[in-house]
Amino acid sequence: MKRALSMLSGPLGAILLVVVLMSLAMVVAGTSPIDGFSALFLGALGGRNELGETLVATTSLLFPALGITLAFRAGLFNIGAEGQLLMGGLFAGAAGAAIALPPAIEITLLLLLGAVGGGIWGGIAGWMKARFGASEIIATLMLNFVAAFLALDLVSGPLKGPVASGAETAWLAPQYWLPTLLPHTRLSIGLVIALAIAVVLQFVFTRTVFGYDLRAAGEAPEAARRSGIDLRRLTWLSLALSGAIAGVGGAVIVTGELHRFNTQLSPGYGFTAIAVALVGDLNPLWVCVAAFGFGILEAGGLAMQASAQVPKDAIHLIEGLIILVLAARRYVAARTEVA
Amino acid sequence: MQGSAQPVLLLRGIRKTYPGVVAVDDVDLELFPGEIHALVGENGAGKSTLASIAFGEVRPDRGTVEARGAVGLVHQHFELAGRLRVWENVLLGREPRRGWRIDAAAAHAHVVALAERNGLAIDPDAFVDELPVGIQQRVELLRELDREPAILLLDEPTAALAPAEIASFFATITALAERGTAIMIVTHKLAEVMAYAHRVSVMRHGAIVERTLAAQTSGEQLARAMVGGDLPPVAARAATTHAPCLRVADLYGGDDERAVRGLTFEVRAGEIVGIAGVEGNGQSALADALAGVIPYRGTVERPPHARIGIIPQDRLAEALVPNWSIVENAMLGRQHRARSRRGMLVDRVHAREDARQIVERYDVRTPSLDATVKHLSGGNQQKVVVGRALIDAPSLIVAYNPTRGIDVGASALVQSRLMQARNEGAAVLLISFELDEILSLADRILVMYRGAIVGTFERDAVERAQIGRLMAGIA
Amino acid sequence: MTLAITLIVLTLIKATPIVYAALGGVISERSGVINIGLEGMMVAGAFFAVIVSYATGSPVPGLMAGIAAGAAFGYILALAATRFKVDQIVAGTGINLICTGGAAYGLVLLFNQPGASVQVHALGSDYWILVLLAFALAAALHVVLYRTPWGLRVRACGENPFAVTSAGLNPLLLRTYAVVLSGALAGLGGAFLSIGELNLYSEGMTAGRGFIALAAVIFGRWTPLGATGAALVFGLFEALQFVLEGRIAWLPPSAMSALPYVAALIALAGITGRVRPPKADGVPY
Amino acid sequence: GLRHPGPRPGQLTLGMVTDVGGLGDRSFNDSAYRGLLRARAKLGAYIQVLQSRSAADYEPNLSALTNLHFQMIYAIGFLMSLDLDQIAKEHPHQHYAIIDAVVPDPNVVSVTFREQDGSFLAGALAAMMSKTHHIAFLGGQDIPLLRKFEAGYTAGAREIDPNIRVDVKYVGSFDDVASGQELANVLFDSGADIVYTAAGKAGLGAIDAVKSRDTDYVIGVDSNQDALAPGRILTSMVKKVDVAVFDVGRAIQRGKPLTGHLVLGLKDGAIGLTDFKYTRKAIGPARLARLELIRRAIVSGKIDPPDTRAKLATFKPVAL
Ligand SMILES: Nc1ncnc2c1ncn2[C@@H]1O[C@H](COP(=O)(O)OP(=O)(O)OP(=O)(O)O)[C@@H](O)[C@H]1O
Ligand SMILES: Nc1ncnc2c1ncn2[C@@H]1O[C@H](COP(=O)(O)OP(=O)(O)OP(=O)(O)O)[C@@H](O)[C@H]1O
Ligand SMILES: [Mg+2]
Ligand SMILES: [Mg+2]
Repeated sequence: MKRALSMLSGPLGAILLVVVLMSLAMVVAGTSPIDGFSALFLGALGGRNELGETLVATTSLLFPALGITLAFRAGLFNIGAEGQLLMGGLFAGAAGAAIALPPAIEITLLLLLGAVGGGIWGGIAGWMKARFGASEIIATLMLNFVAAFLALDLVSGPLKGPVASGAETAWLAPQYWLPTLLPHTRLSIGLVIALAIAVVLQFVFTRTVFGYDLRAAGEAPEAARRSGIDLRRLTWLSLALSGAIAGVGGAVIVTGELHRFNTQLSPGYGFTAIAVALVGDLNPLWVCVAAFGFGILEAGGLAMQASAQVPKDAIHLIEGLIILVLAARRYVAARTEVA
Repeated sequence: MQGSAQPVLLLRGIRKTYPGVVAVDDVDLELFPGEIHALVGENGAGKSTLASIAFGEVRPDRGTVEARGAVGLVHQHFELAGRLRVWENVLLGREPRRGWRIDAAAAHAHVVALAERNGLAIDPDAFVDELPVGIQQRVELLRELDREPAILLLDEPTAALAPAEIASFFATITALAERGTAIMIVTHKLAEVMAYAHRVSVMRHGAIVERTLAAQTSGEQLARAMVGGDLPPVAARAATTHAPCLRVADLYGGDDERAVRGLTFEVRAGEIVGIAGVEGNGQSALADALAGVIPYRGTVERPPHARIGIIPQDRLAEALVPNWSIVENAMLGRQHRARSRRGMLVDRVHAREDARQIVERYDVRTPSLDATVKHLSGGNQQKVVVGRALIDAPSLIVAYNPTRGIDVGASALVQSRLMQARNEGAAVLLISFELDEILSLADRILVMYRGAIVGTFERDAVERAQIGRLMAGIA
Repeated sequence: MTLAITLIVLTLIKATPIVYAALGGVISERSGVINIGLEGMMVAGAFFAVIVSYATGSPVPGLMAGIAAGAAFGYILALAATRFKVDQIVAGTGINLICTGGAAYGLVLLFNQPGASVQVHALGSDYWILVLLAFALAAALHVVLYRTPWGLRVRACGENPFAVTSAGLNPLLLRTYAVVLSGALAGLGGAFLSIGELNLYSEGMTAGRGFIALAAVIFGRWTPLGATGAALVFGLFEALQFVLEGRIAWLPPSAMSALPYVAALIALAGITGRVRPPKADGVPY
Repeated sequence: GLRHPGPRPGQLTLGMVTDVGGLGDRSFNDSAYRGLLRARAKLGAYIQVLQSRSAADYEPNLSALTNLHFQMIYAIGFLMSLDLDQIAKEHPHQHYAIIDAVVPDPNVVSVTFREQDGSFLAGALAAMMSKTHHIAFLGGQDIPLLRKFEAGYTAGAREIDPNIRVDVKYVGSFDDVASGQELANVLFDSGADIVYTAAGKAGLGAIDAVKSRDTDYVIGVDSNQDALAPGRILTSMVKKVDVAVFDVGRAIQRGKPLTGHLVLGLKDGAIGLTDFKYTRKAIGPARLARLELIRRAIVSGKIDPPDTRAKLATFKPVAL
């Protein structure tokens, strides 16, 4: 029994539990679990193209998850990554359609503009918190909606591409597309940028004075204030940086996958990323691992819906179960240690 | 008095280990109805852990706890609901009712009567988190007193009480014991032990190393038993030059109840200025204004590049990041100083070196430098705070009850370090509710009452009785 | 009907589901558990209300089922937060995903069609009772929280669960009750959407109202009446948007839709002083 | 590659990519899917549907089906037109179809509908039935596609009653059912007694709203929605995306793939009103006869319903 429990307490055990639960659900639905799961995994890892798609989803989740990680570590509850991602994408898309510079310069500029767009959006919430003491939870949440409507208005009107049929900007010329990482897939070097940001973030947290201040503010604000940290400055700065990271993510989607800005560029990455950041324990390196796990689910889920008649959002069910089981696992681990 | 009575609390073979430490090591202890049992020992000896085990809050690795009757515990770091009123905290779980609703009037009256009966003045309608630490302590005490448990465990209940309050507190405790309550009290104030306790147990390194009747021992004997030797002598006062350092003039600030109202004084280099007073007379406002964390009116002048070392009043909330290691905490407040950084990076070598020095110089009992601060004993946390404030040889030190919760041995050490700092030319502002501490350290004593200074005494012209009267607002 | 009456009626209707969920948020957070899962619990309430109304052919059992489903997910959150000591935000996020994903899956399983359920028996004009009930509950919860022993204990739990232990009570039990109640209220809010206002479950029908409710909790400073007031303000702006739609030609169409959120932001900046959550909100015990 | 049961050799293979509305939208995605199901039943086709969660999914979904060499790949909805254009150029030998948009590649058949035809009829019927001389249009989002519905409807109403008041509102979304309902109520309360909804799932809210009203009507859209509130849905403006999908598939099977731009309207039977199963009595033979006259006028080209607001502004009722 004890052996069994300690087996269950590993991450493998957690995944096993989810598989059992999901299999039950599939049997109820009249699908063979073997078919369902093989579709999921083959769809996520079964080939170069599939792996590419999984890593594309990983990348799209990783940027907002890292942004969220930064804010959470500073004690700021940023649930506005979705809006920040969108604004980053909007800035990059609008500029990319309008400006023509040498490719390397332009691509860099577009990514920076993405950071600016997301940074402004996060910074507004940060400024409101620092200046008026407004709750960042509400501010970032509301700004999500505002971003969505603002983007819709802009790309339905002034920024609308000449031949665009939906609400989207004009397409970027191919020389401004983010270089591909894995040939014959949509995977761009955005993944490398995301991983680099993760490493930098980890370095900032553990090695820099700014990171020290940020973590102090997050852990014990009163002690931090008395230690000479300017909490107001730190607040707006953290939220702006957090938004900037998510914003680069938006720019990567625009320059790397979509090649234009479209209001529907994210199926809710900014919200799923909250789970990614938390499952990754707010540690940038683990967040990368968590993002890959969620990437498998996102990409595999799409494949699963194709073979079994499973609706596209049903993958959330698996994601939710995994989050709960993984989180509860620590408790089981602690208990078996005592026993 | 235990005579033939049966023990109401029986601890047998209790052992509790934490990673790297044996907090409680094979302890047997019994409490009899009607006795006041003092538990003393160095910081980190395992007193709080033992009390928590007896209360049932912490599960021992080994051993049994038998209690006959309800057990109450007043925590060292008390557990109150901050944004509830005093009476709500005191009567939580036993609210007087009228029908299905709480009878607030009855509750209020009940707490007023309770406070009066026990000589602990309190405003039942105040919100707990707006009260100074010392008064919060009373709330926790009142809660337990009102529950009248058969067994009452008190973990440093007097650490934040003024001398007069301590006397009335012990009157209450003694009366309780006389009515048959079994009382165990953890304290570092050996005078209290000698005056009020019946039996004493001394803990060292998790074990009880001595059990005796209070009548058969003395304060010095106890201290030696605790420390395992003689107390270190406090450093001698040396002659210093008195260049001006801190000048405060017409200082106003703080919230109404406990504000400072027109403070004017000076602390010169090489002197210790003691602020004597009863808690709640504006001391927090003064310390916060000097730390620059509350808005104030008036002048605060100090030399342009003075390094300041601050020991705040609430170690867990104001001075430490509880989830961090000693090393990380050792830098807090110093992280922007040249020594702690290399450009934008944290200087990890110096951080560890400084932490090691604090642990060594202040005898912090910890399994390692990387131990999480919240897992240290209360006194050891305090030592980290004190050590950090003094490590950079600051030219100005603001110390607020620096030895609160620190054992006799370590207190002597801390006082010694303050004295050394003074001798080396630091200006020290010592705010303390322990008149003895002020009397032994200060070169000059200012008595604070209702936010203003009502008396000034030079070291060689101290009149203890007069100070006491001024503190009480009588003179 | 005049425009003003339309506006008032619409405001009440739009505010009602938010009021329910926000009351749930207040009670949960007052006990020290952050309920990010409100949205999911609303989805569960909306979905199961429809299923049971479909199965029984009557909306009242549906309503009960909606409440029960919300409560069940409340219990899961409580269990996660108290017994398993899972980070509350993680648990709430997980519950949101499970509920939205589960409902999507359930639609296919039960109705063999993705997207939306078939139409079922709804409360019809009786849903007004639920509108009134929401506001009555707000007042009742206020009395319970501030005037009864249970309310005091719950609030103490949210401030410092250890203080509750010291007083000889069990904070885990108190929190569990509070969070289950919270889920039941959110479930009722969801059921109001699906078989009160409408007569079917459709994916995305809660449209973030659970999160708006969370905002209302903060706006209302963690008090039942405050949160209700905030929910009414959100309802008003939603209603305004309908009444004004098409009337102000120079405004781009989606600017109208953004109105409630922009208004909330401006109000947020206008609220002076820091809003402080219960001290132990989100702190595991 | 994906492993799945896969088609038998020689089996007709049809693949479809939905837009972000996805299956269950009660609109063209569902309708197209019905066409695919019919192709499976009648033509023995092997079918596969990929749903898109975001705009970034269009391209990979289209590519996935392309790599699997489906004989015909349907892109459902105008949102995908540019993605399809790009992929179609890269795979000139692959056949594609797009609904509701025009993609000018030789290997793509574009299918659009003259929604204005059916909407015109709906508007005319509404004007004949209105007792308050006040009707309304409730759209999903204010986009060109929906303006075809709006313009045709308004023109049809003016054809009958030049002074009629036609209120126009947009929900701002195709899936916010509750908002659809509130807006319909607002329109009814302001005096309109007939509301034409073209709002996807959000339109279901309007249908719900009309259930508790005895004298008002809703006109449904896309599929035959008449049975959702029998007697209270005057008719539905049906757009037979399923027929088009089926026909395109059958042409492939027969080896004569359709190409170019198919504009399907009233005269092709791809657009029209339902058979008034529940409302025939209430409408009465006189109005039905007049409606039939207008229908013939549209088929014959005598009436050309406007498909934009600009054309609506210059639209002159034709005296029949
Ligand atoms: N939760 C914990 N985790 C790890 N170590 C702990 C924990 N609690 C206490 N300890 C360790 O147990 C030992 C005993 O601590 P305890 O708090 O009982 O000391 P104490 O005698 O009350 O000291 P003080 O006089 O300073 O309050 C210390 O070394 C402390 O670091
Ligand atoms: N809310 C309270 N409840 C109980 N005792 C208190 C409270 N506030 C202060 N005291 C105590 O009452 C005594 C006087 O403190 P108080 O705060 O009243 O001083 P003060 O600020 O000088 O007076 P005042 O507030 O009237 O100006 C002190 O012993 C203090 O510890
Ligand atoms: Mg202790
Ligand atoms: Mg005072």
